[in-house]
Amino acid sequence: MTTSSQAAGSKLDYKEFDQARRYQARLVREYYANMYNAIKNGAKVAYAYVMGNPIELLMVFDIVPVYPEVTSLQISYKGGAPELISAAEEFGYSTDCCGYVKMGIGALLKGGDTVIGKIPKPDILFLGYSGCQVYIHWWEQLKYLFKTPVVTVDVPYYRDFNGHVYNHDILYVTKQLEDVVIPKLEEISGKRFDEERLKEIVYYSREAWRYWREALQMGKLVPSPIDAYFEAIYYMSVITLIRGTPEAVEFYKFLVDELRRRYEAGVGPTEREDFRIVFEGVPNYPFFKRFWGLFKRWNARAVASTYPKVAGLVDVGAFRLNPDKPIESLAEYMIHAYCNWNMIYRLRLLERYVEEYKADGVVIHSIKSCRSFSMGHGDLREYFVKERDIPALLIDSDHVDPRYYAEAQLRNRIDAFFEELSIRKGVEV
Amino acid sequence: MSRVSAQLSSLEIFRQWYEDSFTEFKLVSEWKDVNAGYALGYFPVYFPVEIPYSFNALPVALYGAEGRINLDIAIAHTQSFVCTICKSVFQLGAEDRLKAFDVLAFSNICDVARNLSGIMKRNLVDKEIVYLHFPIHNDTPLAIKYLVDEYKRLIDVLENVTGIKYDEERLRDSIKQFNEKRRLVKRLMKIRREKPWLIPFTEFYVVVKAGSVMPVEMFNKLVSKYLREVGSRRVRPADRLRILIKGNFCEQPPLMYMKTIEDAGAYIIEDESLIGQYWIGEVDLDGDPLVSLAKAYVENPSPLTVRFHPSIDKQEYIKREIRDKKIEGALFLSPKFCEPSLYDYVIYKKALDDIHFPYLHLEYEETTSSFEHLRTMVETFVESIMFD
Amino acid sequence: MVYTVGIDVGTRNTKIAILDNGYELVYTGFRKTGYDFNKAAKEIYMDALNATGLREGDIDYIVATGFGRYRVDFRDINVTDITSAARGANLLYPGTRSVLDIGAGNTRVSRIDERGKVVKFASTEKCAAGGGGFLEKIAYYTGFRIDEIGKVAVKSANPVEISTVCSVLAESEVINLITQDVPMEDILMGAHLSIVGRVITTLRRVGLEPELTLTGGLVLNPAIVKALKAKLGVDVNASNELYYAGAIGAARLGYIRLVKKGLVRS
Amino acid sequence: MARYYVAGIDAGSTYTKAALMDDENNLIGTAITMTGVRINQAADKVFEMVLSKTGVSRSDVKFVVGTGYGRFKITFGDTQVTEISCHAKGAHYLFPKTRTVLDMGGQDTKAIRVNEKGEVIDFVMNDKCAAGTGRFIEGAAKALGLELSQVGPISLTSKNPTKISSTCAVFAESEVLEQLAWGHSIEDILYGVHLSIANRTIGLLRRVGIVPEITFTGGVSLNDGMAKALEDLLKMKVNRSPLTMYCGAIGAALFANERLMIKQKVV
Repeated sequence: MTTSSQAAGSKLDYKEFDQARRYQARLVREYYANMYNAIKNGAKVAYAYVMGNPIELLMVFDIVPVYPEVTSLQISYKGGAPELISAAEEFGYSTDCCGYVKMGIGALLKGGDTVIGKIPKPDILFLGYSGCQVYIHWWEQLKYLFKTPVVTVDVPYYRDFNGHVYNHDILYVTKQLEDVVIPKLEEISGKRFDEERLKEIVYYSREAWRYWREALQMGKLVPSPIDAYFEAIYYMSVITLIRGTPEAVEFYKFLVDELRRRYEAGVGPTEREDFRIVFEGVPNYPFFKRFWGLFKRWNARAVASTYPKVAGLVDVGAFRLNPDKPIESLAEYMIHAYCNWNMIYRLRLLERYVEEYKADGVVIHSIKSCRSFSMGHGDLREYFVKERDIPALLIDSDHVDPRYYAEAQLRNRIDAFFEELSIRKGVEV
Repeated sequence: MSRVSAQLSSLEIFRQWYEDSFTEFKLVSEWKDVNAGYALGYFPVYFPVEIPYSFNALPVALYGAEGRINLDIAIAHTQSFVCTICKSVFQLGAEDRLKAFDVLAFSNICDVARNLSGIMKRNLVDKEIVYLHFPIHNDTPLAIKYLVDEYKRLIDVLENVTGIKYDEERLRDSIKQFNEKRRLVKRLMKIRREKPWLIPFTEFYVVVKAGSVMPVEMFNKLVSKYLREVGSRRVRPADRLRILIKGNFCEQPPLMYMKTIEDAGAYIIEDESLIGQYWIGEVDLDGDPLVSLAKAYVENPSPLTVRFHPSIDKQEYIKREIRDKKIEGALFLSPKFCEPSLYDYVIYKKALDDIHFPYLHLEYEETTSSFEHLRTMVETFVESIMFD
Repeated sequence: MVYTVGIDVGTRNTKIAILDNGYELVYTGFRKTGYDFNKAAKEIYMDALNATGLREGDIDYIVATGFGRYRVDFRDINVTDITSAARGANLLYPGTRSVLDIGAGNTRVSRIDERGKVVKFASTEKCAAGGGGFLEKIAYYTGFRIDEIGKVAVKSANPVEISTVCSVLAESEVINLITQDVPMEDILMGAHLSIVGRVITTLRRVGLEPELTLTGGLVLNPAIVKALKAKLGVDVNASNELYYAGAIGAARLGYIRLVKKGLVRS
Repeated sequence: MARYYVAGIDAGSTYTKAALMDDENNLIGTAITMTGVRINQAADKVFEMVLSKTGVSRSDVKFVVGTGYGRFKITFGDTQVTEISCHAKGAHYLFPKTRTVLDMGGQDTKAIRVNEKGEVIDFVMNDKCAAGTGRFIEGAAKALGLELSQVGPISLTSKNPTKISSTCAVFAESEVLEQLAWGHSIEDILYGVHLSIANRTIGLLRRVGIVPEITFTGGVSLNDGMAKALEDLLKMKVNRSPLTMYCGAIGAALFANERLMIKQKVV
């Protein structure tokens, strides 16, 4: 507990150790500026998903990827979700449809006007399907609404309960990229495929993934210098938006360095580290800071979590990008997005986190919008509590729709969970 | 069994299998005993039933329990925003009511069903569970090759479970039987299209649902008999609205729900409730039967909500259906929380708005026990179209 | 003189209307339904005859509508309350093109033509249901009578936002607001706005066209009317008579039937 | 004679309850009042009520713990504990062999697993969907024109309970009226309602594991129909007593004594 007493420094001190978040924000701003610039100069816009997408390929053709999931979460973080959701619901989408889908479509129905600026219209819909069936329906809606062509990559579910990735899966994805996707992208962009450029981009991607993994694994330190959920959600934007660039590599090097400095100075994202938790599930964006606050007041740090790895399960070595075999290694990467794993494998992963990161308990946040993430959460909870005697809490709200966030209800459950953990751990609160 | 069957009308036998298909599966076990066979239960919507059948494994669709059992264990495992068919199939497994099945099969129809495969595996550790990935990239030949590889994986599982070696000829025979079955179901559908008063929807439903569980030869024989019976019926046609129903392809509305719709003044000319039983159509008997089965899926020109096909136009399709089948109104029935159904609704609805065609959207659950709201909505719908 | 009767057997109250010649309102009345629908219909029918001095033989046609329409054993025909409310709204406000009926649970919205025929209609989604029933609960928690809350709510200058979709959870939210000492009128107006927020989605789904007429149990609630105006930016027809829109419309449809059958000349 | 007293106040959505205890964890008295719109006033009132009932003076009460949804509003309280921890402790106090607690109140349903010391080892609460909560029973009572207190006893006379599967509280009234229209008797409908709520509740209990003894607490524990439905479906007895609705307050008082002990040790 010596480190925690050192940590009781003033707030100002911590700011010095919280530079990566600002750095990240700057990179995101630059990403948008570059995006708008490129569009102005005639670049084609591809709508793409975060999970398991080979954006490296789009970059080769100078096609600009826009991520409606990312714009939706940013809009809802800034309070702009309700009007877009209403627009989509009035158009005919049910309350039971995914909030991301409704926001994305709502934004287009409103001509792209949102609280974070104008969302560009897509020239193509890049369906690098991984882990989420709703993705398919989302692009299909846009295809009918705006007659936008879809470029499809079919990524099979990681479905074997014994951990095999079937050879025909990798072959199928690789062949699609080589035989169908690349020619289509050549046609759309009017550019020839340049394999050397792809190799270079994949190289930078690999390096970015490597340092990002190192940062995430620092959650194993006691106390953890990182909140591997709430903070990691900020940091993950770089791997999502601009991997494959030297800037991304620089950022993650900086992050690793900052975390190391935090550890040495004994500071961290909460005043002390009373509880170490593993976090599963999608965050709540409209009330992100308040939601985080419900954990902060108990001095709880997430030491590991799954959500920041939706773009790729980097930290457990599920995939390795290889500049020498760029397409095949991208195909493997695409299969290993978190939600593309079957429930047995997701459970094993969480179990591994609890052990390797010495966690006291598991917090599972379910959201109605994303059944891909949330279906099975009851079993995850049951497994930890009944078979492993590890306290686990299941709570629910939504990632973008503020109508499903009930703070008093959440606080009651979270407080009771930490009361339970306090007794177990003998922590005086 | 055949002795008993002789004394019963074909409809009574359908009823027996229908009743058996929710929670009991006693007839499935009996069939296994008599035929030294196996059984494969599959989650809707579509499954290549021909393959297990060629391994002497009875393919049975698991369409949920229609509110016939308590869902307490399922409620303990799934959140309230999970659809009811997932809950009831889980509950059947948790209560050990699926013990007749040697293999359970799932596929990528939606995120909930997909994750259910793993949840079933965790809770029924010893059960053989197979998950098939049906391709979505259906406008390339790669998809056919891929699906054949998936079918080969299914064959590996079946060879393991049954100890029977895969035999191309037997698969071809199986396809022949199921082709016949689908032809017969389509004949029933044709009668409903031309003279819907001859077969009430609820009866049609019982017959086809029975066909999703009973051995195919038996079904084919009985339907032929049943068709003769129907042909001799004298029923006065009623003045009712010809409607098309979409959205109920997986979780099934209770029979009373569909009856209420017809009673409120409609004839259900076409619906999707058991679409998986006939959607694949006629499978080619020439060449490699696995390739034929895969092709029938990948190249099938009629839309299926749970299959993404980049080059099929659902909007043109529904407009054509309305024209060709003289439909007067469309009902969209979405199972509560069923995202695929809710998304397709918007695509179809937009097409109907463009041609000013009347439609109504309603929600249901397989456990729905109140029908007054439904009756009011459908009656109003009928009143608004029929009367001035 | 042609007398047609409309009886609207709702889950809470049974309403009656008598029309003369299909347009002149002779009588309206209501009473509690209870759980014998036919009895409630009979009793209110007798009340109406007594009050107007009409005899059973004077009545030319009886149309039943509402939840208990099939139970009225002395009806000539029955129609649904959506069909009848549309006709009623049309008779009282001929410019009506959209009808909104906020019920205890379900809310129904229809778009109608110039004759009062329903063109398109929908009800709120299951998870977004709960109008009148929700307000009753809110009245209970805030300690007001149900007929007071609308009057208190309209005084609010800063209504709170109650965004929950499910009205049962919205109740919890209201309870929490009470613990935070938020002024009552702001909570109450927030509650009304939340109902209207849920309803508007459905209104827009059927394509809102003015004039908008409110029917059913909440026509006399000024806060609902204010909230509708605020959120939609259009005027709302709301008056005491519209409480009887279903019964009036049913009586009107009875008259139309008689004309169709050639029993009266229009 | 006790050296001092402690109190627990449970501010629930409908009722506020108080429990007074001496320094040796003997329950001295309880009191209950409507919560109404001013929670601090209700808490104050119920505290005064229990004091005057027991003749204990306010200054002899050394520690007050608040619980319930309004716990942060209890201005004279020394600290707050969630009602989950309090119900667990209270149930264990009343029935020491309790291993599972079911608390059905106005806003939430909770299933809690406790150890032999009455500490929470696991708990779950209903999720966002309010289907299957006690609220459905209120709606059913309303549809039938009955007082809430009549519902349980009437349902006990049912011979052939009606099957009711939709338990969304918003539609309770129309659901019940429709069953009535189908010709089912009131007692059969009511028991059907209790069974279907019990069924969903058992789903919640299963998440923590159903380990006897089960203690049924909260406002709905007073409903005999609900208790019977639970016992019928669980095929085991559930503990209840006139004090189970005070479980939260009793648990809070026990926490007060515990806190006081720790504080004294520190001093």
